[in-house]
Amino acid sequence: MDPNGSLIFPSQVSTIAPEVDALFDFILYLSIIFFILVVGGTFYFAWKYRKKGEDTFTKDLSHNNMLEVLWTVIPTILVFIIFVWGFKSYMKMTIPPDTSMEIKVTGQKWFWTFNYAEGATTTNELVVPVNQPVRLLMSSNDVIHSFYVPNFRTKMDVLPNRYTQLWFEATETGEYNLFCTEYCGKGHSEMIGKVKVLARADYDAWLAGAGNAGANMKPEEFGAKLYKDKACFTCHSIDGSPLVGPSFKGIFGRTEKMTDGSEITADENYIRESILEPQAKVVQGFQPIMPTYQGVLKDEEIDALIAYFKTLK
Amino acid sequence: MSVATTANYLNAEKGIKSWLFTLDHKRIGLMYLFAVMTSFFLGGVFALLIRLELLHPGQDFFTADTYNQLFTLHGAVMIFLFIIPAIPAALGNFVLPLMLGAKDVAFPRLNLASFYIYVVGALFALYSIVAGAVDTGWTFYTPYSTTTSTSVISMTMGAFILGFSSIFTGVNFIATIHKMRAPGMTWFKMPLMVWALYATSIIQVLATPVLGITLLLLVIERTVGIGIFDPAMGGDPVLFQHFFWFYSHPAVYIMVLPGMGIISELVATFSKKKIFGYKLIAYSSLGIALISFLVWGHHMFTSGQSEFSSMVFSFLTFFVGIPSGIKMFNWLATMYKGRITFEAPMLYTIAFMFLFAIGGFTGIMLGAISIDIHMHDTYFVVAHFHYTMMGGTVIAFLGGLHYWWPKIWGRMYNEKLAKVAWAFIFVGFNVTFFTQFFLGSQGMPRRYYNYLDQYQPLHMYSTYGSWMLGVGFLIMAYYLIYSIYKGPKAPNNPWGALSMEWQTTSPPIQHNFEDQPVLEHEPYDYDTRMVVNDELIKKEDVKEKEDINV
Amino acid sequence: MEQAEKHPSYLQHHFADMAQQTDAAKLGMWVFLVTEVLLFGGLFGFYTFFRAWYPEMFMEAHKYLDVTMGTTNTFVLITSSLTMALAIRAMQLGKKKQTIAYLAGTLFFAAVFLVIKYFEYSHKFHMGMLPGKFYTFEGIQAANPHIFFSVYFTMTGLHGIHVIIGMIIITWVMIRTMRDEFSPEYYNPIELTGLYWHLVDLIWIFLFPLLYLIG
Amino acid sequence: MEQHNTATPHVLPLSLYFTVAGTLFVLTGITVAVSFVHFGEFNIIVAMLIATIKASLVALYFMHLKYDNKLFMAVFLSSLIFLGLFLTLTMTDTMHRGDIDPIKEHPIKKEAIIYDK
Repeated sequence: MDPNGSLIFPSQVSTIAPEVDALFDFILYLSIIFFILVVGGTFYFAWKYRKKGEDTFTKDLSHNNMLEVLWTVIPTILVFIIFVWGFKSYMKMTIPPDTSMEIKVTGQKWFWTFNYAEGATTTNELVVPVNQPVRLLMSSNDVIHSFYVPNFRTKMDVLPNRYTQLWFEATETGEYNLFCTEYCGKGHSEMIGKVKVLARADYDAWLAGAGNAGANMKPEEFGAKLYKDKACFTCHSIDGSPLVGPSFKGIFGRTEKMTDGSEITADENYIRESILEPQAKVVQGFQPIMPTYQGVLKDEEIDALIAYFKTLK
Repeated sequence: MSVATTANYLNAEKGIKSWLFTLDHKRIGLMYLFAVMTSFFLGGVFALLIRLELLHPGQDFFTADTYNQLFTLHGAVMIFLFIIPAIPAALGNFVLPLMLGAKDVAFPRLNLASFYIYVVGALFALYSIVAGAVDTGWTFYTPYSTTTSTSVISMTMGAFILGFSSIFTGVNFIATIHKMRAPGMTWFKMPLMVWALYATSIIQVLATPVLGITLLLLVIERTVGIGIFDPAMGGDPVLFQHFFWFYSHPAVYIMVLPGMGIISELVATFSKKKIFGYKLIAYSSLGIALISFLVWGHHMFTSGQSEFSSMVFSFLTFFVGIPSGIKMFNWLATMYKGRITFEAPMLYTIAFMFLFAIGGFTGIMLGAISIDIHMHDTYFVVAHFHYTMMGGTVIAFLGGLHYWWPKIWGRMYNEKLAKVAWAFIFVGFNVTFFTQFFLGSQGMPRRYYNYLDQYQPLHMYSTYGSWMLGVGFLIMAYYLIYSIYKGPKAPNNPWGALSMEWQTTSPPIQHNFEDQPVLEHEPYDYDTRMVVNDELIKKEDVKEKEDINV
Repeated sequence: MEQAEKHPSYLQHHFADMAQQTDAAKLGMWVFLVTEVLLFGGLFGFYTFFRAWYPEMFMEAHKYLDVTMGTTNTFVLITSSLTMALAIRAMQLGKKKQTIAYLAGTLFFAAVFLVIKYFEYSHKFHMGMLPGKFYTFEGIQAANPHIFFSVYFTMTGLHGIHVIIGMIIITWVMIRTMRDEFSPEYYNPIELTGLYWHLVDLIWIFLFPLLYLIG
Repeated sequence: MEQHNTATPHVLPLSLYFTVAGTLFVLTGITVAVSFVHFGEFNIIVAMLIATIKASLVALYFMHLKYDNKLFMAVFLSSLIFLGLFLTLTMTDTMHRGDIDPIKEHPIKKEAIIYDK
């Protein structure tokens, strides 16, 4: 499990996490007390009043108003306390502070895209500064997804054609898991990203460099990086095995039969079109389910990917 | 089948037709029992396959698609085909008229119809496996369910049809309980199992139609694209979740309430004690039935519903825990100063107390919104509802099955093997699911085919537990089936219970009772009544046997 | 039990007397009607939520429903309810011929209702005011008018199916009446059919103003 | 439970049926007439009020609820109560989505895809 976390929870990395854990512990201790009372009582009575000897009539103990009122009223009071406590922290995790910075999150099958106000775009990697409230404005391009970072103790569904929001303030630098928790089909369990919490200075440096990430790389290297970063691997292998989509191995120059019966040789134009308008020509035997990368990939990034594909023989 | 010498419902009429067209509630109950046990076996196999795949991260045995279909089938089969009809339609059908001292349920033909509707629904659901299995999860959330290419329609139609079967059982039970009680049996002299079935029927009748219309609309949405659930069409997917959970949360209590009814019977019978707080238990059943309708939104805290809504639903959720708690305390108090014996049904009762307590407490945790935000759709929730559904309902069902087994077949099962199977199931269950609490609180999302390496050890233990569970159920299947053919003949009242179903023969005669029984003592009068070797001993007749305080 | 003197053929073996059988049957029917109310309740829910989200669209779209036809159908359905109630009354008094006549009347009005509904539907189909993605009509300016017609067609469609089922059951009890199966002592099936038919009427009583009048 | 022996039929006078049907006709006329007058949101209240009166008449007299076992009345009313609970509780969501952040109140794209040209 998480080496920094407890037996129950992963380490607390947001401002809200300690609060959630405290309420959990409170209920846990209460539960243990009541568990010992009820289940311990069951075992104790079972042993103490086990049948010893002959059949007998038993006592007429059919009710006791005092007791019955007690075990109705005490739990009622306790759960009321729990409700208020839970609701208070819920309000805290719902209303973002005014000082929050905003990042746009898009979920789609099966990766996350993050758009920064400064123009940077990342896939499956959310980079945020430490000790800074961050508000995520989220929507989905297809089905419902759910944005979940266990270390932050926050989660929110990402709906198509609706905005939802989620905010957090990370308290420690590091890399944390980001899961999709609303079932979204074949690649659901591959829709795992990272939240990278950086110190302020590192964050600023990263943001400045994020716009021209491929500047000092060879195109095919940059393409290989994009293949990983943009999570192409969820659906397209590079070892020849077909996943959700056709494999990229030997894709360049390969002739494939399309669903409409025509045959097409994959050249620059075809690959470009398939990235921007995936539904236009679909290879036979595959579902037309690839989302468009219009607006996600820049021209030079597409070129880099093509350069990378050429190396995959 | 049975070689009992006297005429009873099993041998009164012969031939396959006498079963297929029977109007006898006992035979219909048995056919249901056969059907739900088959479904349970299927669902169990699916579960074992799921756990097998999760033994290690990555692809081991199945592809992601197959895995998604497996967990969908496991959920849908277990819920719609097994757990909802298991206690009311199978056991309830058998014992309810007997407990009331009636010859049959109010509408025997409707009862048979409900069975065949169940069969048709089941065929629809199973057809979806052939036609390209559904991969939506049993919750059919839109817009995934409206866009996926798998056979969602046959599965939803199956669930829709099964809903009618459930409704008809509910209608039948309500009329039966109102109108068919034996002379002298007033409402507060009914066995608590009957109260539980009554509350269950109310939920079945009120909630199921909403699921029906929801599934119907889902089918229309998929075929015609009317656009009420599809955001691309101006609809709202969260609305689907409201409609779905308006049924599916109360459905949880359709499952667990009759289980609680069984436990009330068992705890009194095997403690030979008057049930403690009869009225409070009866009212709490009705209370649960009512409140269960007001809490569905706690499945939707992260769904994007309004914050106000979350607040209201969280508040109401806590009140459903209280009547369940009251029942637990009352059962505990019933054991106090009892004369407890430990036959298999009592062992299941104790297991129920243990497992359901855990299920209940974790339910309180999940009811607190801020904790639920973290736990929602993780293995914590999976573990929680398995503790309530399996640790609660299935364990109670097994207790009831063992309890009424001699009455159903006129045969006793092997008590020793029953204890062995119980131990396997109890330990195996905890190994399988207690580990999942930790998986969930550590952040492992549910419905994941593949997972990060850090979760591997706990997944491994969970899978080992599932094998223990499987062994337990295999042992049980062996000794139960064996007992039908070769088991020793059961007395009419092997447990010395006082409710009416034990006053007829084992197995009962065709019309249940020789003469219309009249209520002479209440179902839990163990302070003044005692049954030894099928013979009723009254306290006023036995002066020397004054109650000996143990 | 004590009713050993007489056990008429229509009294099922597991009931003690007629009162118990009749009461149980009626209770069962009422409980079933509850499920019908909630089945339609889901659709009323849709109406409510979407009307609250798109009030202008509902106001705009409902003008394209034919109030004259809707009103006529309301009258027709109320009349059929009346004849149904009178059929039961006639059987209570043992007037078999009257019962058959009233049941035939109910069937007739039900058929009229469906014919009018057919004309309404075909007009909508013709205009392209179809539910959901088949919607092609361009006369309504507000957002998403197809949703109104989705609601309209699902609600009236499900209601129409209930009318057809009702007609089948009425035909069945009518045949049984002709076969002399009923008497003032036993007319329970007609009574239950009546309850079902009145519920179909009840639902229309709410559908009509919601869809045709206030939209 | 068994207040009233249903084995002997309870026959209502013919005039009662016609009075009820007549009232239903008149009320239908009124509700249609009123719908042509515009009171704004008040129209809904009037229409629903009249519909409820009409429904009660059908239930009480045509369906004999007034004379039958009171249990049936309770059963029937329970369906309305639970329907009411369903609608009310769902509306705690549908009517309050924008409470904290108004951006969440409306769909991003108001028109459905079928209108994309």
